[in-house]
Formats: sequence, C-alpha cells, structure tokens
Amino acid sequence: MAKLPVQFRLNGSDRATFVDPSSNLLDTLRRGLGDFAPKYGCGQGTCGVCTVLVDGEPQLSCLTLAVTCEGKQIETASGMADGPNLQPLQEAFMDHFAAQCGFCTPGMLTAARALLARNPNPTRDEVVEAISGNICRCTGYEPIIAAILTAASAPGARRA
Amino acid sequence: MLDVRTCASLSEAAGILSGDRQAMLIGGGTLVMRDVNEGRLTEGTLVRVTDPAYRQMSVSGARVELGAGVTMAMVLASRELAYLHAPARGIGGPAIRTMATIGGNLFAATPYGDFTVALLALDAQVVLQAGYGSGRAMPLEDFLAGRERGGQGLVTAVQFSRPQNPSELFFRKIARVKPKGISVLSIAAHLPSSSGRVAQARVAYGAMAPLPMRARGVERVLEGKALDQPAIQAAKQAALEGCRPATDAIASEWYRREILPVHLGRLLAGEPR
Amino acid sequence: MARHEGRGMASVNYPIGMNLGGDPSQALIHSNPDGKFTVALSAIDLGQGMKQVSRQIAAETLGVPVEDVYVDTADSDTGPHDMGSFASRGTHRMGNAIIVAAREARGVLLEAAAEELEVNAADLVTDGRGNIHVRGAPSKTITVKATAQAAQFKQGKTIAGRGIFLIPLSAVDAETGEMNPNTAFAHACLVADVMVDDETGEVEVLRMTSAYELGRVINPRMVEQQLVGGAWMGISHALYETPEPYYPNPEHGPRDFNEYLMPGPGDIAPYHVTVLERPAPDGPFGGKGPGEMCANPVLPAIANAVYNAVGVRVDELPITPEKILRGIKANGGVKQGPRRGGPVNWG
Amino acid sequence: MATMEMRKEIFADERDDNLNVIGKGVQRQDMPGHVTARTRFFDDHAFDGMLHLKVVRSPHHHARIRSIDVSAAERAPGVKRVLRGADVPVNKNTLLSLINFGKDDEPTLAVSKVSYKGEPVVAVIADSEAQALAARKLVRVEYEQLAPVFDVEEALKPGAPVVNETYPGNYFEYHQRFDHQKLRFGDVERAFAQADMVIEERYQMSPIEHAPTETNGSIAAPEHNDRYVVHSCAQGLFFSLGTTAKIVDLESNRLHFIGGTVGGGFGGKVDSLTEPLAVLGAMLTGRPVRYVLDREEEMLYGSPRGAERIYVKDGLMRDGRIVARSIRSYFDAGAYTRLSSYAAIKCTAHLPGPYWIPNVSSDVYVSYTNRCPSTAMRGFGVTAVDFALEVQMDRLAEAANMDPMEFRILNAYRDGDMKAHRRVAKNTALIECVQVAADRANWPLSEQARRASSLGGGAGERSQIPATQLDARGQIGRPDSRSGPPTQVLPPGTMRIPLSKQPIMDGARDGRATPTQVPRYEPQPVAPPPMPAYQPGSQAYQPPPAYAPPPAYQPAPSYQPPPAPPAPPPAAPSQHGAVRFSTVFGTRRR
Repeated sequence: MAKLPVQFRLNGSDRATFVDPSSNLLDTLRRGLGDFAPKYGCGQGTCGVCTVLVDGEPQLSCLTLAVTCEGKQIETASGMADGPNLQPLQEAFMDHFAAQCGFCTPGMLTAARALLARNPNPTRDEVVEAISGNICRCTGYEPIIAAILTAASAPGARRA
Repeated sequence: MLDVRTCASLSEAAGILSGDRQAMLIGGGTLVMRDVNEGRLTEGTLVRVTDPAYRQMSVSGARVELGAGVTMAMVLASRELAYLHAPARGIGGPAIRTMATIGGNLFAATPYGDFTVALLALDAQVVLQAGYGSGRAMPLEDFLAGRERGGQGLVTAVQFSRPQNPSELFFRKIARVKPKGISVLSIAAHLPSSSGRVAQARVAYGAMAPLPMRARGVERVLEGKALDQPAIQAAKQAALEGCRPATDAIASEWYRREILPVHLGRLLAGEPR
Repeated sequence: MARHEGRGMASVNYPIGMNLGGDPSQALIHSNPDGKFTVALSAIDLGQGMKQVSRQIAAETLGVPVEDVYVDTADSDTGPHDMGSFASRGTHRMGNAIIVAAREARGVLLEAAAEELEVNAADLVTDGRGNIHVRGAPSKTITVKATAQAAQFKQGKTIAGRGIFLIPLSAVDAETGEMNPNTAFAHACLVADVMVDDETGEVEVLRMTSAYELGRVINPRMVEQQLVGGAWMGISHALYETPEPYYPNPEHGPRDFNEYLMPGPGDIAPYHVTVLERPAPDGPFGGKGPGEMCANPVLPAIANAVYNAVGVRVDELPITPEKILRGIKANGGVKQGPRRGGPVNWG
Repeated sequence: MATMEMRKEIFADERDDNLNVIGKGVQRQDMPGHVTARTRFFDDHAFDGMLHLKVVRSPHHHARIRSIDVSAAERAPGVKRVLRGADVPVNKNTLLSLINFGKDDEPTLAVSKVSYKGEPVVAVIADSEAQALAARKLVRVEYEQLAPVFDVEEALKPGAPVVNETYPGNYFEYHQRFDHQKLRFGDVERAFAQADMVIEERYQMSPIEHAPTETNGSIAAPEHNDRYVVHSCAQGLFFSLGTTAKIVDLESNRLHFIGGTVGGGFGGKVDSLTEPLAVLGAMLTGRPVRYVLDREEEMLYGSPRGAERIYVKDGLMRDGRIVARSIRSYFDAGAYTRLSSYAAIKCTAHLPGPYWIPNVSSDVYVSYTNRCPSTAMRGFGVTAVDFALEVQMDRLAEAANMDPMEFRILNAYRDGDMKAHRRVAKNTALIECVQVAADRANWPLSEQARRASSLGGGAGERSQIPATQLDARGQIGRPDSRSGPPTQVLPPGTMRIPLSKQPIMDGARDGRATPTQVPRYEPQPVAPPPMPAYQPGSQAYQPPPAYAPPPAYQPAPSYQPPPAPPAPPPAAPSQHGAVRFSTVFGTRRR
C-alpha cells in the first residue's frame, strides 16, 4: 500500500511526512515526526495519555487517522513552554508535585490547557470533568486538580 | 492492508459502502480505530465523509435533524440542544466527545450507546442512504433491531420532534466511576405532561438488554397518570419487563435487575441518584 | 431510600526491603572538575521518586547543595548492579549504598581541601552551601569548586566513591518458619468514613484520616505524594478493582480502562495524614519507605466502615455494590453499628 | 483535599533533625522533564528500520498444542521473522532462578501445551505494527483442549488437572519437603481449647491488575561491538538483563540495558515480559525490534497481583486478649511460579500481623491454576493478609465488646516482644499511630489507651519463645499429608536459624563522617537454651523416591554469583546469595 503525504502545523511549525493510510496520529507524531510528548497508553481511547489539541480541541491521537489532520493545527505538550519559560500550568504542576511517574502528565497538561482556553476560571467540578478521560495511576488526581485550579487563578494563566 | 477513501459527498460514501463488503465507514474513529489498533480490522477500506451535510444540525424547528457526523462536543455547544446535554456529557471525556459522533453511538455495543438511549426516548428516526439513491427514514428501534445484520446503508442523520418542554426529558446514567464511567445502566425518559398527567411517555434503557431498549411496561403504566407515589411504584413494578441484561466486567445481570427499579423510581421522583 | 454513614479503622505494619535480605544495591559517585557530582545507579524510578531520594541522600552525605548533585539511572553500562525497585527496598537499600559511596567521595574531598588549607582533614566541616571550612573557624575556608579543581588538576585525586549495601541472605526453617525477615518496619493506622446506599449497595468514601510512622522522612512532599496516591489506590482496591470480577470464574475480564474500574477524579475523598518519624536503626538517616504500604490499611478500614454503616461483612475483595446489596438482603435489612467519635479534628 | 502534617515531637529523642537537605520538600529532579514532556520512557526512542513484534496467544485456558503452522504468516507482507518455542535458546525459566530459588517452569513461547488463556505461542516480527497484526491472524495453531482448574483449593485435591508439569501436585515445593510454608510458635490447639471464644473466618482477595499507564514493553537494537542495547521498562534493570541473558543465551556484557524512567510499575514490570523476545528478535533479524503489550494484553495477560484465599482462626479471651491465631492461606500463582513462591515466605514473616500473640501457626500454600501467572504488586504478600487480619480484628473487638482502637492498642506489639518468626520486635510504633489517628479522627480513647506506648509493656515474658508443637502436615509424599500428625515438641527458647549478620556497607574509606545512624541490627540477645538434639534426618517421614526433587538447577554461567565463603555445615546461608534458596529454606542449624 502506497504511503500518503500529510502536512500540518505542529506546535507552530509546518511539518510533513508520509504515512500508511490507516496510520493514527499518535504513531505519526511519535515515530514519523519525533514528538514523543503524546504517549501510547491503550490505543482504545480509554486512558487519555495521547491527548493532543487539533485546531484547539482535545482529541485522542491514537483514535485519529493521521490523514484527517491535513492542514490542521496540532498542539502537543512539548510545545507548551515558551522556550525555557514554563507556562503557569506547568509551574503549577511542579508546585503541586502533580506528577509521579510522569507518563500521564503530557495528556493531563493538554486536557487542562483545552479547559483553560475555553474556561479561564473553572470550578473544581469543571476541572474534574476536563480530566475525566485521563487516567493517572500514581497521584490519586488530587494534586493534579489542585494544580489546574492554581494555574487558573494565576496571573497570565490565560496564556496556557 | 487497510485503505482509506475520503468522500466529499454522502452519496459517494453510500455507494462505496453498498458496493464493497470490505468497506467500513469511519466517523469519529472511536470505534473503528480501536479495532485497527488492536489488529481486529486489518483488511478493507475505511470510508471517510467530508460532506458538510454529514455534520449539519437543524435544531430550531419542531423537527430536529442531526447529521450522523455531529459530535457530542457539537451537541454540548448547542444551547438549543440543552435537553441532550446530559446524555452527550455521558459519553467519554472531553477528548472522546470531540470525536464521537451521533452516528457512531448508534453502533456502540452494550454497555455503550447511552446517547442512543436518549434518542429512543425521543422516538427518533434514523435516516439511511443505501447506494446512490435517496435517503429513507426508519424508526430507531427498527434500525437497532437490524443493526447486527448490517447492510442497511449509510446512516446520514437522525430526526426527532423537539420536545415541547425540554425539562420533560430526563436522563440518568449509572456508572461506578465518576464523572466518567461506562454504564451499569442508563435510563432516558421523555414524560410529556398534559394537565398534570403523563401523555405519550417514552422510556428507554441502556445496558438492560443486548441493545438499547424501550421500557414499554413503564410507558404503559405511566400513561395518563400523575407522577405520584402510586404511579412511581407501579412503574418500578413494571420496570424489568422485557429486560435481558448481561453480566459483564461492570456488573452482573442480578445487580442490574436489582437496581434498575431503584434508579427508575428515583428518576421519576426527582430524587438524586 | 436511605444512606447510612459508617466508620471503620485498621492498623498495620509493613516490612521494608526484600524479605530475608540477599538483595544488594550498589552506587557510584564522582565529581566533575568543578565540584558538581553525578550519582550513577541502576535503580529504577517508577514515579516513586528514586532519583530525588538518591539525590538528597547523596547531597546530605557529601555536604553539598542538592542542586550540585544529579542522579543518572539506569544504564547497565554505567550504573552498577542493583536488585531493583520493589519490596520497598529503594530508599532503604540504595539509600545506604549511596551513603557509603558519598562518604568515600566526601573523604577525598576533605583530604583535598585539607591539603589546600594546610590543615588536618579531620578538622574540616562542610556548610552544605558549597564551602568547606575549619570547624570553629569559618574564615579558614575553601569552596567545593576550588577543592575539586585542585584535587583533579593539582593533586591528582579522584573525588569519587563506590558503595554497596547488602543484608546477607538468611534462611527459613521448614518446620517453624523461623527466619530473619526484615530489619525495619513502618506503621500506620487509618480511619475511613463512608456512606452506604442501602438500595443500590453503593459506597461513597466521605473522608479518611490516618497516621503513618515511616522512619525518617527524606522528602515530605514526596511522602505526601505516595501516601495520597496510595490511599487512592487503596480505595480502588477496596471497592473497584479486579481483572476477574467473578473470581474464581475467569470470565468477563476487563480489556480497557473503561471496564477495569478505578475511582475517577470525581470519586476522591478528603484525606488527612499525620506523619510520625521513628528512625530505622539501619535506614539511611533512619529512613524506611512508604511506597508500598500506603494502600494496605485502606482496604480493611473501608470494609469495617461498611460493616459499621449497614451491618454487612464483605470478606471478598473488591467490596462491590452487589456484594453489599446481597448482604443487606441476607440480613433482612440494615443493621447499623455504634457511632464512633464526632466530627474530624484535622485542625 | 489532601493535607499532611508532621508530628516531630513524637520519637524526637530518637532523631537528630539537624540536617541540611534530608527532610526538606525540595523539588524532584525529574519534575521539569515531566511537565515539559521531555522525560524519555523506553518507547520514546527512535530507531531507523525498527521492526515490530506481536505474539499469538492461546485462546484456551488449558490445551495441548497439536500443531503450529506459520507458513502463511511467514509469507505475509512485511514479515521478517516468525518465532516459535524452538527458536528460543533457553525456553524454560523461572524468574527467581537468578537467586537460585525454585525450578525452571515457564517457557517463553509454549511448545507442547498451554496452561493459561493468553499464553504466548508464536511471535511475529514485521516492518510495521499493522503488518505484524495482520500476519498474526495467519498463524494456525491446533489445540486439544484439556480440563482446566481455577480454584486454589480444588487444584490441590488429588486428581485435579496438572497445571504445571514441573510441579505435578499443583503446589510449590518448600524445602524439598513440604507442599507449603509453615509457621509454628507455641501450641495453638491447646490455646484454642482454653480460649473463651474461637472465631474462624474465610477471606478472599480477587486478583488485581497493576494497570500502569505505560504498558510493558521494550526496544532491542543491535549496537556496535556486537552488543544489543535494550530500552526497557523493567523495575529491576539487572534482574531483566540477567533473565534475558539466560533465555537468549548471551553473555551479560553483550547486553546494554537502559531504563530507570518507567511509566508506573507497581510490581507489574518485574517479570521481563518482553525483553527476551525483543532481544532474540534483534539477534535473528539484525534490526531493532520493538515489543510492546497493547492495553488488552496488559489487562488480561500482563500478570496481575494474584488472588489470595485466607482462613483466620483466633482464640480470644473475654478481656480482649488474643491468645492464639492460626492461618491457612493460598496464593493463586496462576500457571507458573514467577514470584509467588517468594510472597508466601514474606507473608509468613508478616504473621500474625503487628500484634503480640503467644501462640501462632500458619500454613501458606502456593497453588497453580490455569490462569495468567501472577506476580508482585505494591504490598506483595501483605496487602491481602492485612485485609483479612484487620477485618478479623474488627470482628474480634466486637466479640470482646471492645472499641476497635482500644482493642488494637491492647494487642499491639511493642519493643522487645517476640514475634512468631522468633525474632524480637524493635523500633515499633503501632500504638502511636493508633493514638494519633484516633485523635485526628476525633475518636475518643480511654485514658489507659492514650497512655500506652510502644516503648514499654513489651519484653519480659513477652520476649520468650514458647515450647512449640511441630507436625508433619503437608509433607510431600505422605498419603494423609493434609492432616499430618504431631511429630515433636520443641522446647521453649529453641532457635535453629543463625541470627542475621550485620548489614554489609562496603566501600567507605572515610570512617569519620557517620551521617546515618550506626546500624543497630543484631536482634536483642535472647538466651537460647541448649539446642535440643534434633536430627531431621532421623524423622520418620522422608519423601519417597517418587517425589524426589529433580536435580538442582545450575545457574547460567554468566550469573554465577561469587562463591560462598566457608559456612557452618551443612550449607548454612552465605552472605552472597550463592546458596540455593530451596536449600536455604530447608537448612537448619543442628
């Protein structure tokens, strides 16, 4: 089966690669383009560690056909920091010790980023809802929820 | 190996699907891509639809039509569809809802398919297109009955009458995990009232049978009654009529049968779950 | 409908390190020419914080700022042998190996400083901020950086250390079970408050209150991470999880995170922990290891709270709503136990 | 909301808190990497020309393999190699063979029969994951189904289906003598007879899956110098390296394992589920090979925390004292041993929980059943028994009409108490934990309970080893092994195992700085009375020849541990783990 070209903006840069027609976006980002921020956790849409933003909306890259991303804006956790400067969301995750193994963190940050872009002042319930598709097996979620709430109240949080 | 065909029109997609037995529609990808990733689906053609009609919503008239490619996130973004927000929010987390479509939910295997349960309570019709012909509408219940046989054509939209009083549509999903878990069971009830009495009740369950089902016994005993304690008691008595729940990883058949009347009673009484 | 509140408790201890010993850990430490240290291990960080625990133990022992130490793990070409990260052995076993290695490196560092300052190394102390000075005479001082430069470029010394920690393997008696299993134990007591729905059997954990004795706490933020995350896992084990929901019938195994039940972010119970520190005689700075035990008391405490709430003993994990509902029916209704104490005192 | 406070004043006199960075909540070294997504896990490494490995698993719980046909799979697009059991150089292993404990019992790829649903039979290696998945469907395996057994007690009954031919009785063999591990301390039967109440209950923990967000996996790639680099999620790097070296029959220094940054483990990444096949694939194809379990495989076949069934029988006095505790428990190992054999010993050491009880006995079995082999998990050997013991404690408190907290404090072990495994308790703190938790939960305690302390009230009479009734229960080869009769009474104070040695902390040249506490490690001297003239060889019940254990496994040459130093005869434990555990466990001082 011939490979197909696909081109999109990844974290603000134009990127192009060739994929199998049935390749998912996760494999394309990781093995095609070397962006290892989204992780493989299930390939089923049940864990959230592969969450990316497609045109600003959270999407599971493992369930997304790569060819459907032609011309779209893809954002991953590796594009969050502004050079060496962390976003308030990232700083809040650090301050709250909101990661242990760190495997769910890129997906969590991405899910939180989607929430704060839409709703800069979320309630706790809204935070809980926003990360409800993201599994964390280490932290018990509490520090993650606290970090997102802190980031929301931080000056400049809107950038997140 | 798998190929992907992108179709700019619904009729093109319908044509491919009726002509090629190895062709399969891919909507949001939440069902199909899992089968691809896990190696259950390795041959054939994935058919993708980019026709704007596929994602069209007409929500303001008396008759509501939602394209099969409309996502749960689109439902949640629509103020006119507030009465469907509870079932839409019952589907996955935010990322799943960006992707999962109404059409896909019609094909989700039990205990999934909670949005379809709400559509059953709205007496929805499914619009199907077979081959390059024009569409035909079919009651959702009939569509579901024939779903496993396949070959019904491409689902292009669902239609239903907009509830006169949106607050008369109730939805409750009972899950072990909060806020996102799959169903132990789900209940949708459309209970239009006319001078204080239920008229043309439509009650539907998810996960209480191999397919989302109508609770005809409950509908019957509620018809023409005020929603008072005796009526609720009668509804609970009739709740299990026609139920054939499964035992699965989430709950046993016994447990589903035990708690369905409880949750139905609480829903009808306006009590929290 | 009725919901019933109940309260239960459990107290436990937990052995630290591989049972019977025989589980060595090794560490290597070396300094760059400017007095910045690398600790090379083959220990595993699963998220429990092995890297940071190792870093703090190395920095404390060396007497240098924690920022001046990085831990490189795990590469079998550079990190010497370690049994692995399991059995709550990381902090205890590897921590001790790091102390040994860091003491050796510190010895060379102080010898080099002594040579530069023309004093006896035994009279030198570190201030933990990157300086070495004569005890009681802070003005007679040299930086770690200058010492390392002198050691390597002038004196020809390697500021490095190697360490191993091993509790020798011991035997078990076949007939009595006599053995030397462990050298350190951590302790805990946990109180769970639950609400049980007597029509559905559903349990809501309202709050948990615990006290943990963990030996010396190396890093309180990381201890909190373990205890909070572990308590969540305890709730999960108690009420939700199993890959065989109808064990020993092997059917209906969950295939994904939807079917494998665990508490979601909407199921979290408020939790208060008090930490006590009775140092382990042979632990690194008295440290034990909280990583494994922190789920254990939650399971029985919740089971006992459910019993207190509705009078049903569920002796088979997980405590599903079905088992509770069946128990209530078998008992002919709810039998609530005695009230225990008043509102919590988390002040 | 989660809050944590430190109660520094408790045990303050046992600590020197004048430390620089120990005890400080400084930021984790790995946190910047986590929040910027720069942390690299095993799968976050790119290799040109990387191949993908997928395995064909048994659809049956128990079946003989009649035939395997891989010809169609070998011809499928992109397939580079198909592996069968015969391709695995050493296709039988047991994890703890690295410390010489137990017999090799588990194949990497099944050859003649499968013993659990999901057991790997064939591995397919292809250019892409999709091609490997497609080719996997083309492998044809014919099975003849066998009767399975799923219940731990059913499995031990005569005539039960044999799950694991290496252990034909479906139990792990301890000390080459018994079908389980024993604990005997005092005389429980006599104490039960004298107790005011005897309470016996059955507890069951179902299996639990570790469910780390990162599934098990590894990437193996040929490296320069004829070596193989392996990016691994292993929880024990050298454990996995050693296991892999043995299975693929390669010198250990030709393997370069890199890992240490793992997406959660909880015990589920100790088993080296993927490394051997990934390395073998790289050896046979000359290409990098990636083998990652998908989530369904991880959930169903990634080895869970095993189920445990536990019977607890307690003798209780009306005043709340527990005078006897007897436990019979069964670890469900699944089809192969993995680490269950170790857990049973750890569990035995843990009994009877953190309480002082003058008469204790236990019989802990490891049973083989036709399910996925179980393995270590957070709290291994302890979590389930703690559940059983603490629910039992709640029952006992109720039976004694006592508050559960007060009941714990009354029975808590304290410094100086003799534990059932015949070592003195030190550094205890159960009572203080109960007191503080009660205070914070606003759970009132009596003045007496509030005044209790782990530091006092133990030792004395409680430090003595009682006369102990021994028995032959479970002796391998005895026809009535379940009800083995009493054999002899060990006199009070009998100890047969040498006290543990000082920990070895080798490498220090600088004896001056002792920032850690000086190890105080030797158990309190409990004057053992003269050893009774006990000669195990003279006992009547010797295993008949039919049950003689097979020749001891010889470890792979590359993992020969250093030779044991001269030891007291016969084969007392060495300092280096060089002695076979099976021998160690069977050894007693004479």
